[in-house]
Amino acid sequence: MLQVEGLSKTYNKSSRARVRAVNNVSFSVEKGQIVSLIGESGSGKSTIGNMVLQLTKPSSGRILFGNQDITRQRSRSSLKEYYRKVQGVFQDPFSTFNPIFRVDRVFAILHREFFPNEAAEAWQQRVEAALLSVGLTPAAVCGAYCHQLSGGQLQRILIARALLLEAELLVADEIISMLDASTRIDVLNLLGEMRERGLSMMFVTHDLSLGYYISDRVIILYKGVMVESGNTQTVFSDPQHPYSRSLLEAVPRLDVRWDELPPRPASRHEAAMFNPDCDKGSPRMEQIGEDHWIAVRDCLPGTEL
Amino acid sequence: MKKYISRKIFMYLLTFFVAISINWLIPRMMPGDPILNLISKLSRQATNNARLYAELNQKFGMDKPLFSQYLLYLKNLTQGDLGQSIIFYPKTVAAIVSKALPYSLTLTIPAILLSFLVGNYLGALAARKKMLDNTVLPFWYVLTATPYLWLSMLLAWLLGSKLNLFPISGAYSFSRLPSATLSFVLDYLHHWVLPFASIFFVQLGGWAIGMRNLIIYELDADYSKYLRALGAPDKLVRRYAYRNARLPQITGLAVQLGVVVVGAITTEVVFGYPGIGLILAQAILGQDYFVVQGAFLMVVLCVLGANFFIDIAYIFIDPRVRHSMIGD
Amino acid sequence: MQRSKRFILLALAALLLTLPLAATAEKETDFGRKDTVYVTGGMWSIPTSFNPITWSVPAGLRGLTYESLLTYDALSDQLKPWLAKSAVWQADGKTLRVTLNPGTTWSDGSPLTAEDVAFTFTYGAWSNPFAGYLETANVIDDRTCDLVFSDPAYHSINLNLYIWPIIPQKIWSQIPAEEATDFEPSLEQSIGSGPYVIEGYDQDRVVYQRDDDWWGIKGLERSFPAKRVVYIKSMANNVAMAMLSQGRELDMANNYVSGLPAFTANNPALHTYYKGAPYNLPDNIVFLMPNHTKKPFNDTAFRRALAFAINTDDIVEIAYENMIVKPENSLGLLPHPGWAAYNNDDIAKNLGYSFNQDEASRLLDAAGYRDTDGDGLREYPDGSALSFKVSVPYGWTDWMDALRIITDNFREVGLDARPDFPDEGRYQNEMVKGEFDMLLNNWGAYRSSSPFSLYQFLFSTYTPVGEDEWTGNFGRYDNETLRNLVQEFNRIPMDKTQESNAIVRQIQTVHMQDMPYIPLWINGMWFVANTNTWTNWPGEVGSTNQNYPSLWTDKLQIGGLWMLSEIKLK
Amino acid sequence: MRLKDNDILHYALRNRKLRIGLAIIAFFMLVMLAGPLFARWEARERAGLYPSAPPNSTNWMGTTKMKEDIFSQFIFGTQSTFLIGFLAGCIGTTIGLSIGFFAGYVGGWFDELLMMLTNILLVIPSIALLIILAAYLPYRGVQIQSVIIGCTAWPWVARAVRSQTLSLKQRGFVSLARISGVSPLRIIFEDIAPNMLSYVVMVFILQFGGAILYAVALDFIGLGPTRGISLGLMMQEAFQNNALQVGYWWWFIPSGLSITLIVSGLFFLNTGLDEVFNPKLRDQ
Repeated sequence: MLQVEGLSKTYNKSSRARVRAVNNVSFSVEKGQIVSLIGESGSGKSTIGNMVLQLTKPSSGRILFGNQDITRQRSRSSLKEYYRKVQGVFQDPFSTFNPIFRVDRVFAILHREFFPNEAAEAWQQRVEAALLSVGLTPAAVCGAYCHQLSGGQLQRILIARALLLEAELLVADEIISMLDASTRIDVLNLLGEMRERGLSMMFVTHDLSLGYYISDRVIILYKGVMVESGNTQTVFSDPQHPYSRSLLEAVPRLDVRWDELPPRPASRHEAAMFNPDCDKGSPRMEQIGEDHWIAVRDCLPGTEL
Repeated sequence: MKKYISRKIFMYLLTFFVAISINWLIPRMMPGDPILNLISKLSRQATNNARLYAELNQKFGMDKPLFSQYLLYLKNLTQGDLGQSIIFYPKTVAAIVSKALPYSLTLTIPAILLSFLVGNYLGALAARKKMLDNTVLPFWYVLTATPYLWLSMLLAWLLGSKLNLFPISGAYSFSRLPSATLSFVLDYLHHWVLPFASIFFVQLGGWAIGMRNLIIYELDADYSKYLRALGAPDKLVRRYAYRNARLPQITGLAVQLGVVVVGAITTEVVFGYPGIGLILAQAILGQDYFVVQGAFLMVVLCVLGANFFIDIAYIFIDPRVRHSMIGD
Repeated sequence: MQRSKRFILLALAALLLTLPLAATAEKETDFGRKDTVYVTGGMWSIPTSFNPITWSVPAGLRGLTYESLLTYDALSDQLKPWLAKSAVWQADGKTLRVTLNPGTTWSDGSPLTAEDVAFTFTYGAWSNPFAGYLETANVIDDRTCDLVFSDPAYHSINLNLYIWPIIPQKIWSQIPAEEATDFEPSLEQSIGSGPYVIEGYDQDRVVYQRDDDWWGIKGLERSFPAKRVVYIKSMANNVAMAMLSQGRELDMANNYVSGLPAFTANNPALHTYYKGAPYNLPDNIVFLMPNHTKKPFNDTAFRRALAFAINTDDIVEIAYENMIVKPENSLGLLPHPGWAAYNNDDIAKNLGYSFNQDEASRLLDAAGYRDTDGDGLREYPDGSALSFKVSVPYGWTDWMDALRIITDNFREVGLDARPDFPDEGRYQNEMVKGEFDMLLNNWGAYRSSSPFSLYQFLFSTYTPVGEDEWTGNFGRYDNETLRNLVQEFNRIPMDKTQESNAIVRQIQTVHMQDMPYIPLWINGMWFVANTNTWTNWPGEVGSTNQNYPSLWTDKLQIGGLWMLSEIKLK
Repeated sequence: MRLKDNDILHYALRNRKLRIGLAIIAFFMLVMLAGPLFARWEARERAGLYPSAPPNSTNWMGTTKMKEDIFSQFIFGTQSTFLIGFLAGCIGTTIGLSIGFFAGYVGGWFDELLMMLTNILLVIPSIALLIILAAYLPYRGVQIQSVIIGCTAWPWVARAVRSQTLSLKQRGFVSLARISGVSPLRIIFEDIAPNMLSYVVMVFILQFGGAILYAVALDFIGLGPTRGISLGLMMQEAFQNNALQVGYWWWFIPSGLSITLIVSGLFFLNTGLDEVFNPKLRDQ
């Protein structure tokens, strides 16, 4: 349902420090699928999320939703149409709510913007149902200010908001990173339930284990470039790209002592990364297994790797 | 970086161009007729005025179509020709402005820079000592709130007329003509004290208050807390806070330096100090658009110059600015 | 970092301080206090051009550096010799024979001859006052020159004999006449014949230095005690006052100083012409000028009513703190010996006016200006609303105060009058173009050798609206008889006072009956001196210096020069 | 993050600077509102028995050279001066806020354009505008003066508001509003503006005080109102009539002192509010 093709974002405020936040990224999200974008901070994963949500304009590339290139249509009505189907939840729940209003204002805005014809009472009932379905007591949250609620409650409210719109795709940007451990699992489980209902999800995270836990497919990003993507199981069990490998190895393992880790053989790709004779431009993706892709660089013919 | 600077330069040039165009337009939007004013200055004899009017109209280029007047203005501007004054006819604007400019600059630049340095120092001091803060801060508020000219007049009256300590008019004694001698410089400085003081004191308060607030903010910033938690001496923490607090102050300084030319208009009037402000005050009341235009040009140049300088300087002083050029 | 910043600052300050020095001379100057007389009040702008034949000359230039043929004693009404020993009308009534004093020289030592006189009055600059009147100038010999007039306008010519400066032919003959007013002579080119030469100048001053080789020391048996005269540009009122009271760098001021009566009372060193009220000699008359092209000012009854409504005593006592004389009658003449022969009190008594608001109301009622809608303000006879404004340039504080009194007076008789304080430029524009309601003006109503100057100012011209009026009939009062009378007045020789007065009586009768312009008050010749260094300033009593105390432009020739030569070191 | 309402009140009441500022402003408000009940004459009415009289039982603050009652002038002058500050403050703040918001929120070339406009207005001194207006207007009143000051004083506000908007724009609730389909105008006024309320209040107070001082300078160089009275005009008239030199202190002192007090009162108020809103600045 969502196809991202050759998406790039360059911030060029200064010619010397021209930053390519996102470089030629392509992937797709199918209906009912959870796709995780995984990478360290600065890898461009949030920028991709923002571009999908049309909060940031891409420098080049296309974002197709239902076969329509949404980067080309920016009229208010088409935007609204898009937001009916694609919604987001952000990292910091406390800043996502305007501190001077009550939290249920977010529902009132939805009512005003998307369902102006619905009667207030009917709407209220739908809001309460949605809140209940994300595990919140309507009475406890309605009328409260955001500083009076917990982060978990706030994120649930935002999920309930997406439910009310009957969104098809949810862009979840680090939504549990600021929650404490006990609420994290609740929110994660809630997301799982959402998938059961047919909601697709783009899950943006720096947390490998989360990505592993929740997603069907993963995309690993490094400095704005996709380095490896594929089926979650495949990628996690057999990471091919040197960056993915180091990322996975950096996760402490409970079963093996640090110094007992087996030495990692250098891969062909790793060698290519550091060889000056190899292409410094954006790598191309090469399929190396069933639903398993990896970024490779082209080297000059005869280069010794 | 090069692109950043060239883009800045482009924006500044554009602003300058628009500003001087508006500057040109302003007199032309006036209903009256400056040549009439000039004639009434030059002659009260009716006999020759019609002829004179035609002559002067031609001389000032008023008989040409508006657009070619504008082109002429731009062309003359590139040659440093700002036209001819009306109330000081036949002096050229360039001659008047260049004669007055040094007086304004020597008065206001030291006053602004010194009040900036001293104000920042006092502000930083106040931020450190609660007692000082509570006693001196209200005084600064009052100082900043005092109208320049009222303070000037009180100073002139008290120190000039009553105590006879300082002269109250002119840039140097009426018993002198300028000469490159020590006694002249001393005389010049003696006249400089009162007008300088009246600008210095009023500005001092503003800088001090600003610095105090900024430092208090900075001292509460995370990096300060972290430094303190690391056991860094207070002195070091304050020094870092001071460095950061200085930056917004410098921006303010750029703006102040920009209005340096006319900033002291009231002070110059009160003390009869022969700078641009005094000329401008006369030109405004005498509707001498050409002199007003010339004086404004100086303001435009100063504001833009100072801002540009600070913009560029920031790249070197403040790593955050360098960084912010990158982020969106 | 801190240290380098401080260093930069100090260097910057030092650099800046040297800036004003860069453009100036090497030699050290510090005028001795006892050598110098410091004056202010005459110079209102920065010194522009030291060109004596434009009208915006730096004060003192005409008089101190460039001399006129004669001088006029404005106190005793006598023409006195200066460059010329005499200027006598010949029997044909068209030829004026000018005889120069012996030994007249320019400041470079070369002789000033009749050639220079002839050149001055035939030079084609537009500012030449005799252009249009003068036929030829015949040089008889080195000392004698005949000015032959095609149209002997005696009174005008007389005025200019003591005002207009003689210029050196050798400098000005090189300047094309049409460029004459733009010519900015350098100090080397500023060759005058007067007792002082220009030593230097800056934005706020001109310094004149005594020429110890001046021809007049022998030729006029006159000398000037002060080695230097420093003209200081008019400064803020309070500064002038403080400097006057200190007397350190200011000896005399020719400006209006508010609060002077209270101030002189506490400062024995301060000297005014009269010890008490009115402190100052009368110098010029301020007129209220209605615009005759507008309703209701085209109605004579209305104008006369206005004249009765104004309390001129309040203007003198409150706005001017009794610093000026009260007018003797309503003719609008200066109490001045030169004009005394024309002070026809009987006309003033029979036709003139005095402050009487009942009379004003009666006149207005009679003319049909009544309050018909009961709002306390009068309407036009047809019932439409009547309101007008009276203009004075913003910043002329004494005039603004006076105007407030006048408009209050108008309101007291039920007229909706508002004071209007436009900027000077707009005031002038409206005045010259005739676009005002009413305004106050005194341009040509100054002390002179004949009231012709006054009537020329008020009544000699008529310009319809749409053209610019420069002389003084700004209200466009159209009365051809009066215009002809003024011209006739001008053509009667100066000494035939009786014949002149017959014409002046006719002028005054029309003036009082028609009241085109209403004389209001008589401005003083503002004069305050400090006696700490220089004494024997002109004064009513105890002074041998009986001269008109003014150093305004073109007033040195009517007394200022004489005054400067007769002050004494304490 | 957010302080509870009663917190703010608590700190507001305990803040000494705020209390001083409020007391001064309240005093002048009282003068302004209750004063006319005691003012027996118009500002320009020649009401006194003597010109330049020191304070006495008839003219409580003495008279001017024109026999005007200084007490009445003080009352009505304070009114005008507040009016100038208030109107100019409102106009300057409104324009500055709008331009700052839009430049900051919309960004891009729109931002560049607005900031260029702002810079040009910073560069062209407001006296230039005054000259034009002075020539066109039949007279200059207090209101016109404040409109002019307001129309030329906004660039500072615009600059400051723009940078504040830029930082608020990054906040999550703006993104949320955007993906809720809220229009930019609504976002600016409903989401961004209320979050800057305390800031706006302080900007307004500073503009208020700045306008008063600016008006005084304009009065002084002869570009003041040609009609009506203000504290600045009183000061200028006292100055032109040598009140201080001659010793008419009752004419010279009240106007300047009142302006100083009013403006410093506003400054106190501003700092006090700053401390209440920003816990970092608090004394405690």
